[in-house]
Amino acid sequence: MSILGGGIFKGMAVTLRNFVSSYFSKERLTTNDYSWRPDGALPQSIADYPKEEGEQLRDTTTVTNYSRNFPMLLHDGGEPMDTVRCVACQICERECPPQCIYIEKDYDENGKYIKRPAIFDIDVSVCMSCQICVEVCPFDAIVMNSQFELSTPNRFGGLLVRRDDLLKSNDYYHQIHPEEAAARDQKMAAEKAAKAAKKKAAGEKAKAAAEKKAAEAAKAETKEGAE
Amino acid sequence: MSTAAAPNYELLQQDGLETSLLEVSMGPHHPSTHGVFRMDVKLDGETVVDLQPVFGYLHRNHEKLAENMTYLSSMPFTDRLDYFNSMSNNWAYALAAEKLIEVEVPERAEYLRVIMAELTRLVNHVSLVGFFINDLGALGTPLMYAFREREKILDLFEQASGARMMCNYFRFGGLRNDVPEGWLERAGEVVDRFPSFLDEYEQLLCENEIILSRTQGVGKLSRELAVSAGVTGPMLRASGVAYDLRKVDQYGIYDRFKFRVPHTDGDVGDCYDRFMIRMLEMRESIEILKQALAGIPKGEIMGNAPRVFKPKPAEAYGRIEGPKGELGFYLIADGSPKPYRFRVRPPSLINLTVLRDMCLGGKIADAVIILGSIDIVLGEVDR
Amino acid sequence: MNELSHEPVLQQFPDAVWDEAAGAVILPLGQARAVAEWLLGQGVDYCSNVTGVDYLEREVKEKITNDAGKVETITRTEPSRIDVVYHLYSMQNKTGPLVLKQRTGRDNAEAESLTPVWRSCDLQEREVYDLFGVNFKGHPDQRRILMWDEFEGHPMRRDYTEPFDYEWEPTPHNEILEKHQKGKVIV
Amino acid sequence: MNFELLIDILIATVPLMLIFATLFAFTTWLERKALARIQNRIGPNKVGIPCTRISLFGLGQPAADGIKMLFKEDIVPRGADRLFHLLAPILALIPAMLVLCFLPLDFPWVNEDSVKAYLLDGAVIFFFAITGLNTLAVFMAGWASRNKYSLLGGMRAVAQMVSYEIPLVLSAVIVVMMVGSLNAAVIADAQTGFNWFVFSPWGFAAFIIFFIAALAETNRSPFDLPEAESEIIAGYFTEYSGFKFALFFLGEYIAMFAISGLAVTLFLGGGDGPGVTLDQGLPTEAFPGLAVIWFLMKIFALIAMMIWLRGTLPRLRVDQLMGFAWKFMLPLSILNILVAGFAWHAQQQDSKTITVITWVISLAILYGTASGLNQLNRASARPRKYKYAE
Repeated sequence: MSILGGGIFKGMAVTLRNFVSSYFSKERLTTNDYSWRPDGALPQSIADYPKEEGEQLRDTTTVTNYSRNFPMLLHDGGEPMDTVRCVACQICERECPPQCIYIEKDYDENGKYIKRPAIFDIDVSVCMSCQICVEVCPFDAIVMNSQFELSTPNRFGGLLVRRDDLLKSNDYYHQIHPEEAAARDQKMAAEKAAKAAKKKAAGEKAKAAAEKKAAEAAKAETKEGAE
Repeated sequence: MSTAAAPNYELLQQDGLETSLLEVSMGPHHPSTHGVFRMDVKLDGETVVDLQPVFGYLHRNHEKLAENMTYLSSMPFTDRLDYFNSMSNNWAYALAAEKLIEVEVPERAEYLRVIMAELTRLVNHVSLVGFFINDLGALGTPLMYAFREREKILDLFEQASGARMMCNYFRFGGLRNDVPEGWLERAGEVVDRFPSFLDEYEQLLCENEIILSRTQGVGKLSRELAVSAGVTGPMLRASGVAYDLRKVDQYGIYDRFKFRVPHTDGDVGDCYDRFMIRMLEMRESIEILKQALAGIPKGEIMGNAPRVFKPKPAEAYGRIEGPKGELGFYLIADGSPKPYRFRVRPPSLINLTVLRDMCLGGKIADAVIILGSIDIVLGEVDR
Repeated sequence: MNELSHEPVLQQFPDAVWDEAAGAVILPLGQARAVAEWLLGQGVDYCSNVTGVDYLEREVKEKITNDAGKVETITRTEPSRIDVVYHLYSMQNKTGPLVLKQRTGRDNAEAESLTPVWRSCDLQEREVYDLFGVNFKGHPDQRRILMWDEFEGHPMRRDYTEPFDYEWEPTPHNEILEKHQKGKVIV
Repeated sequence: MNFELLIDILIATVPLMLIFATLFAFTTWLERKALARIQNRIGPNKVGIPCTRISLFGLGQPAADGIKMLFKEDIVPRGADRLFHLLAPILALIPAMLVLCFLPLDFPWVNEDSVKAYLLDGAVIFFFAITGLNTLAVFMAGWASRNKYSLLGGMRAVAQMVSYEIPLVLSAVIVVMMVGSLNAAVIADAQTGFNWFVFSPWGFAAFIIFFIAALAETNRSPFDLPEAESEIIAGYFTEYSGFKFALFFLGEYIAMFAISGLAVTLFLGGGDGPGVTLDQGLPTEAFPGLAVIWFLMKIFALIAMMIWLRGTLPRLRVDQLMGFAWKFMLPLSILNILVAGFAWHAQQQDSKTITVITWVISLAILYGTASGLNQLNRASARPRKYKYAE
């Protein structure tokens, strides 16, 4: 037979142990382990988040290497719209699960399609940070930003992020997601090389074909001449 | 409603004293309905004489949405069904879609899927037990301990997928990305520390006289009714049927792991059994996790499935043993990039079929803990 | 898991049709309940999933081999219909699945309720009734489940169009409503 | 008008109200902090001295809460009975405040020969009579709110408080029997020199019963059914907000102090403690106010115990709660009176052997009865074994 109220005393022993050791052992407190973070610790700016405001918190504070909050458009440096990678193919617009992306293609004054977006808007209030747009983009033009200060006092329109605000340089991307950015660059370079090789091969092939053709023509000519 | 007959409570008139039943609408804003669930309860004093569950406050017609978008685009929405277990929801959907497009999943991805699903089970069960004891009135102490442990696992999810709850991590034919360096070791640490926490939890809860007398004999569910009502998951095993899809279907690579399925004799099937079965299942999950973490190979994590695809017209029903029960996805493809029909078989909703049968005749406090022991998430009930 | 063969069903009920493409047994009208009860007797004790599928009238192009042995493409019109799909398993034998379909027209859609056989159909058939508008004969408690009672239409039907602003309603509190009617409050 | 009497009364009562109101604020902080630590959280740690960055372990939190409560909108439901809705929190506070006068607190600044309520012959009875009013306030709140949850809470409160009043009083009877007086000061003085009543088997049992019944009387966990959050939202004060809610809160804590104070008076030796000695049959302090300090510290020990229990235990169900009162506490407390009576007569013999034998026998009887009653009431509740399928 167990002691009268033994279960209750056991439970009270557990809570007493927790009470006392919460002062001594960091293990017990709810959030304590930040060793997995890139910087190995929780920045004070995040710990005191609403109290401390700071630019460095707004932009570059990354939570993990895969953290994703809101998409951004990449450009390769210099004047953003000259080097923007997006060609306005609208794949992400179609694939976006909550349908929060609006894209219009850009045309020059002759009505000719130039490969860049004229309008590229993303609605913050609808976006659910799922990263599908990043995965379906064939041009590595859209990636996830980890910026989280997206709230605005402006209800109407303030939550619609415009193209120029979405544009971020590749350097910035390297800053917030170093590993992912490096991998992506590598992949792009490989693709580019493969493309170049293919182009070269195609060029050589074309050249060879042309030479062959020329040779044939010459042959025919000589033939004709001979006749 | 069908089988359980409500006692015939007419307006009672005795010696000029006129009394009537007290009708209370518990929910949709009530601290312990686990979301926007509503129970229309008729009370005779404190005794429940009738109870009607009312659904639909969180209905967003997920199925219709999914019919209007591509297969891949539905993946993030499955996270939002049962927002505690986004990883296993992903898996169920991926399993159904992989039947349509027939791709091979690489070995490493299969192992990671098992690891993620079992971590999810730990998250779900540990917080369910916390919520359950909270429903019993324990002012959140077990819940806080549960959330402390859950936090560690959510940290792992965040490192792997970039998000804590809406992980969106599984893809058809594999996973979205490999886990970062050192992740497996950290997961191992969390898994190794978990049993000591469970010991403490058991010491705190399992012998407590108040918990014993509050939960034992409350909300009995017979084996026959449980099977007929399609109750699945820990609730079914608490009613005495050792039916676990990990053993029955052996989807993924569950045939490689050695684990046991805790169940009862089926003679009681009350709230205490449902609570204890979950406690025991966590230990088995830890066993699976240890084996999986030890045996995980290196390699690719993504098969050669295309991101956007058009499966041939076919039907597929994929189901997994989710933490709450059998989670099934029924897909009909018609050759277009969008599913023709997308159906979720929500365990939470179907387990609620027996809510009324279990609650009748109990006290109002019993109704609350019975609902807690069913373990529902309204995102999944209403979809 | 072992397969649950559909052959015995076809043998027992010759009117049932096996649909190879969908992998489902299409039940003859009016026999669904009998089939279900027979299956329950055979140990198929667990009905996992119940749902509806709506097919609009559509033109199907089919390649068939004609008598002369040539492949020919013909166009035929497939009538509109609603399928009520049941996924059955056996818990005691650990076999499954067996897919049953009840086929019904879209207008006055009606099917037999299997709730008396398997309780798990209860809420799911209510859901099919709510979202597809299929009437279940013999269902003990057929009400809307996810949509509200006053809702009109069945949103999961493929030709359902959302009304413009069905969610708009003035706030029910009397004073505010009065002010609203006097034009003092912009709702 | 007798101004001297008026001033005496003010001197005796105003500090009492101030001290306990301050202690209330401190206790809310203590409770939040302790519960947080039990739950492995940190608890309030931001609010300290205004306009500075000094946080003082969050000691400013009660003040911040109080200010917030004051400025919150006071909402009365349309169907509610406005008068009784207003009266209920006041009625909850007044009796709790009133009974503080009956605690034998010898403040050094009070005149030796001025009015002292606790010297009343019958202070203990008066105490129980006035705390009984609390039931009325709670039911008034539940009824006047016109809310079904409030009504359920009120009903639960009435049933619970009336039931637990009986074991509460019956366990106090033992002390009254031993001392032969209902005068709070006499009871406290009788225990000076570590002759606390809790240091005997029957006294200990009575103390445990008293403490459990006190938990139920003050609606503390695990008997917080009238305000069971997971079942009936907030019970009788579901419809209260702002300052009325704060009054309820204050009343509840003051009632906690009062009932703990009575427990200290009856069982834990009142103001007795190291430094308080017996001099010619009267307690003498090493320095003025020491007894008061001991008294308050004992109250806090009991309150800490209540917090600890609150952090550990889930709540009972309504029928179990009533069963516990009528089938366990009541028989046990009646038996305890008999045991105490016999033991008292046995101890009159003034023989060590007889005393030891009495102690052992009464311990055995009490523990055996408690276990037997426990077995009778909850025979089937025990941990179970589970099976595993491969």
